[in-house]
Amino acid sequence: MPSHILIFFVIIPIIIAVFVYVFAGLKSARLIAVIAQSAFLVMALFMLIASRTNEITISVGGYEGFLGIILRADNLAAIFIFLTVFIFLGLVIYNLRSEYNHTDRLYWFLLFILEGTLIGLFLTRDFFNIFVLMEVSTVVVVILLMHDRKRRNLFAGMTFIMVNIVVMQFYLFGLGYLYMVTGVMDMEAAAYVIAHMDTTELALPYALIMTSIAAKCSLLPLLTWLPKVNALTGSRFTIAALMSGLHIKSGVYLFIRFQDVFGGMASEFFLCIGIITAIAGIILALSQKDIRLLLAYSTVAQVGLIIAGLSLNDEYSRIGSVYHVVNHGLIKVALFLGAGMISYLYKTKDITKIRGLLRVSKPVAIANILAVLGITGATFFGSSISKYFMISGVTGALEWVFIFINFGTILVFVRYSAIFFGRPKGAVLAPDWCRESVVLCLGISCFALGVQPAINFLLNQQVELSFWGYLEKNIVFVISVVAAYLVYKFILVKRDFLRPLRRFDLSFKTMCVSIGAFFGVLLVVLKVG
Amino acid sequence: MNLHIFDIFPIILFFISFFGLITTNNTMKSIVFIMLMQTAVIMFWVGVGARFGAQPPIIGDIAYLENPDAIADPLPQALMLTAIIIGIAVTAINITMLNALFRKYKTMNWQALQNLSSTEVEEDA
Amino acid sequence: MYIILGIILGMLVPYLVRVVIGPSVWDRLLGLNLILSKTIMIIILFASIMGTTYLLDFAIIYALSGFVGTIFMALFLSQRNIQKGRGSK
Amino acid sequence: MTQVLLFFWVFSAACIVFSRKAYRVIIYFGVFSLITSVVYLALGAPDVAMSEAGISAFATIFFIVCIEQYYGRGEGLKSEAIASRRKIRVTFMKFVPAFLFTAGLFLLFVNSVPTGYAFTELRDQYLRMFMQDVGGENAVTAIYLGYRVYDTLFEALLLVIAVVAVTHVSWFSSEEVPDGQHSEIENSRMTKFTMRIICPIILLFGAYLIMNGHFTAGGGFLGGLAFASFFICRYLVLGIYDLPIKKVMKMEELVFINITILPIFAVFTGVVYLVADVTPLFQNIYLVAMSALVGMKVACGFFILFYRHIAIERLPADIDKKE
Amino acid sequence: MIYVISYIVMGLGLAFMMFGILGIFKPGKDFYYRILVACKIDTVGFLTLAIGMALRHGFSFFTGKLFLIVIIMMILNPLVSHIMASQAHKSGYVPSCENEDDAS
Repeated sequence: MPSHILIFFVIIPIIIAVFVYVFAGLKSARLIAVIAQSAFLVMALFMLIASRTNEITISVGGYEGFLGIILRADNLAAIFIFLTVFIFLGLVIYNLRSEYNHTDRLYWFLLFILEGTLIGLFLTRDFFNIFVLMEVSTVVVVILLMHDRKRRNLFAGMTFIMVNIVVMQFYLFGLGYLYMVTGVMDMEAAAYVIAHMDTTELALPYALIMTSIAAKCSLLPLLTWLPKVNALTGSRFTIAALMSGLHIKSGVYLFIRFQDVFGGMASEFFLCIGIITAIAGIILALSQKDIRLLLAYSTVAQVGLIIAGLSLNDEYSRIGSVYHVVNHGLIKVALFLGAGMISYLYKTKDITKIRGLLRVSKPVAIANILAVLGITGATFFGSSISKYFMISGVTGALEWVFIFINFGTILVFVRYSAIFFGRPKGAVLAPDWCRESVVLCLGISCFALGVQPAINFLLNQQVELSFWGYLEKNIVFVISVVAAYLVYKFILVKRDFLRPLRRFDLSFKTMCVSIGAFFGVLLVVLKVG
Repeated sequence: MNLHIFDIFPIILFFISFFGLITTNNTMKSIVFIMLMQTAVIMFWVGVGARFGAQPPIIGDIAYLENPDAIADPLPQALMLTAIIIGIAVTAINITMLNALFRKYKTMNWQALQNLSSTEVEEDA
Repeated sequence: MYIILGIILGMLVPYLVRVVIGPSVWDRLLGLNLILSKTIMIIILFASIMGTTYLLDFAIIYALSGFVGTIFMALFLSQRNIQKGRGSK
Repeated sequence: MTQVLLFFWVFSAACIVFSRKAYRVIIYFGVFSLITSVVYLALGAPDVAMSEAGISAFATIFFIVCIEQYYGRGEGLKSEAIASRRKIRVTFMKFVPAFLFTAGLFLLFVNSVPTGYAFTELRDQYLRMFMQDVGGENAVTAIYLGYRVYDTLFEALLLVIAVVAVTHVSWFSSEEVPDGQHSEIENSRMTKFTMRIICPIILLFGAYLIMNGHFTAGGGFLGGLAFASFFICRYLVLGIYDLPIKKVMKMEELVFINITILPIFAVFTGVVYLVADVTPLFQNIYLVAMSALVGMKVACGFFILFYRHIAIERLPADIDKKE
Repeated sequence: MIYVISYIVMGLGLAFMMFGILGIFKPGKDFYYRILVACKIDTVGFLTLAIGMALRHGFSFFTGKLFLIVIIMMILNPLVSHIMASQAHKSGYVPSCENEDDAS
């Protein structure tokens, strides 16, 4: 039965995880990991192909109607799952040779469980199951962040988990109202009921649920948690790559799903929030010196851009945003893994002290350059196409806002790409071929996503690029690069006026206040508009 | 404003504990308040289930035969069983973290903890 | 039957008052203990009114877990200098 | 009656929020969880009420262990006359903005509460179908172990992860309690004697709950909690930390693998429903087996959580360095 | 007839508990006095109430379970009071004017 593949896709990683934790030694754990991840990749590919023609659906246990939990793999879910499996395969190979990497069985256990939960999150159509899976993934991520016993930062981890629990209570409360109003726990059924309902009835559940999802995406009021946990002293670059590349994308996925369920309520509000988040993320990224913080704030900015693109209520913008999720996931993983190698080679995380990467390691430098070109939206890269589609739905002044955000991204990465040039100072270690190849593969895949067949295959839609429009965008891109370089050379280098923002941080109480404020503002917007 | 009597008390408790969260300085109290918040939400769910009648959904008793419409909704109860276990598990993790933090810094004040741990981060960098 | 239930519910008020006003830890614990036994009585009355026997399982669970919790509180609160009312910081 | 209880409930919660001393929070929390579970009972949710009652003892123990750190471990108090007690001046001005903010949110919330209720269909469907679909007489257990066993799986997984997390996050690096550690709690002979009578009752009761869970309220989770509270009583009697945490953790994970595998063969592939046409006995066997597994799992998990909190979190600080 | 008797017995139990409430609020008395009164009277009140309930239900499964509860309560309730009083004594709690201002 082909539809049972959905259940096994979630459960098998978990069984493997527990099996590895209980029985396997370290070497066999690595072997099992590689074999299993390759098998998962084949399965995900199969699912991606199968879901092109029609959706795969199963009610767990074969119960009729909406009595049981329904799993469904449509094209969107299949894309996200493929991204997940691909990134996990990269991570596993990256960690394969562990001479200087303290991977133990606990690490593999948590990695597999996180994979299972994320796949479950993308497959499930049950509201409460989403709650359970989000809690599990939060706890797993917290343990992963504190994996290094000696250098872990307990305080930030505790703040992270507590804020997440508070946010999940909002979700559960909203779910209660949703269940009260619609009487079902299934997404499709709820969407059907909601389509025939008065929108004022739905303001409260929508506001409660969206507050929690916005916090999961680290939108405006809570934009510091992701960089904060990424820059924990004990956390690794692999975990940071997972957080930035994948874990935050689960929030974006839920955002798409819930906007579909509620029929796109309050999309103007999320457009504004997304744009402000993007600009704030760029400004904070420009002020950072730590390489992880810079990349993490850049992630916040890109997620803001994606949310803004999704809220445009335009078919092409939506396609572009979904495609940008894939692009950005791969690019960020490549960047973070590359940054991990760089910080290992140079023994520092300060971006102003890293110079001359091209002389130290050609593959890492090439992969990083590819990723940087990808994220800025250079010609022929996947990201340029996704941004092209995203902007194609915008007109007027809003278009200039999007171009400005892209200009900001370019500015951040012009600053970042200073690490490629110059001469390295001090002793530098030799890189590991295994990691080099992974980073290089990821960098090349960023490039490969810009090919027309890849787009059509992934999105299952025949998209067409108008030649002149694309050329126009590329001219804008070139102009932005030149302008960004000039701004960097003549303003940013001379005067460090963003320095006060470097230690910008929110305490737990402030985070709670901002959750409440976000909820209140969203509710007011819904009631007024 | 159209509130059922079972709704109003959980909502009040939810916001009382929210008030506690944004005012308290004690980390342990914050954990307790989060637990209160969870209990408020669970109570709300159970109240939603009992809107039309509060007979326990255990058939085989005489209750079902007398008045089948007065049986409480079993689905929220089953979901809330899960939510309760999640709550206690997460609370245990939080408390363990707090214990470890307290051993290290000898304080439970949010602000003091934040200052101490951020200075440690700077030393590390 | 309902009258007795109401009276016992009303009795919760003075015990709650005892818990709140103290004056010492032990008085509060005593109030907690009394509330626990009243709760068990409420459940038994409830079971009697509904005519079901499974509710009596609850009384057992409450008795066991509640009293274990109270014993723990008593043991731990006594041997520490909690009564001084000041923490180490 | 429910309204009166709900009022007490909110009152005791307000006591928690507005109490100024940390140890009072625990006592208020005990009152709060007691009243909570009675309200669940009054609202027709016996299973939830039972879990809350079972949970409250464990939550209390966690908080007590935490608060003991806070106040420091002193010797028993002599008759202390605290000479001068500084009157703490409550600065109400500090709380006014927070209060206004919360009150505003509350009013907004209350003003936009939806009015429609539309949930009886699913309830009726569950109540009509569950006896033939899953079996048993308790609809909640039927949903918990039948219709939504997929959720239960992840919940069990969360408990496994919580145990791993507590072990990993703790300040103490070793998993086992170091040898020669004893509790300093001295119990009178009367306590020990009585607890010895109570222990078998608890075990019997837990077994009863597990076996009977699909007919009345209770089930695997409650039985597991009862078994775990057996260990609390054992600790009260003996006062030594001699149980192997590591082995129990392994056992918990093995049980978890069984919990995942049993539904795969029974529910996900639909075997139960093929056989169910022949005899309902198979359904009952599945329910009891699943209850027993969940019970074992929960018992192991809560035993570890309790034991770590009571034994390891309370160790003196210099023990970790000796290792 | 048996119903009337059961109500009378249950009323007696309630009356006992009322006296208990009076006991714990009697002014000028300390903790040890309160726990003595409250524990004894509470147990007796519970016993009386249970007897009334048993009379009401006759010889049935309900009464059997009730008997089990009564046994557990008879064991546990005095035990808890004993532990509380002994721990209070052991911790050196002496009720006096200075200690009373713990309430605040």
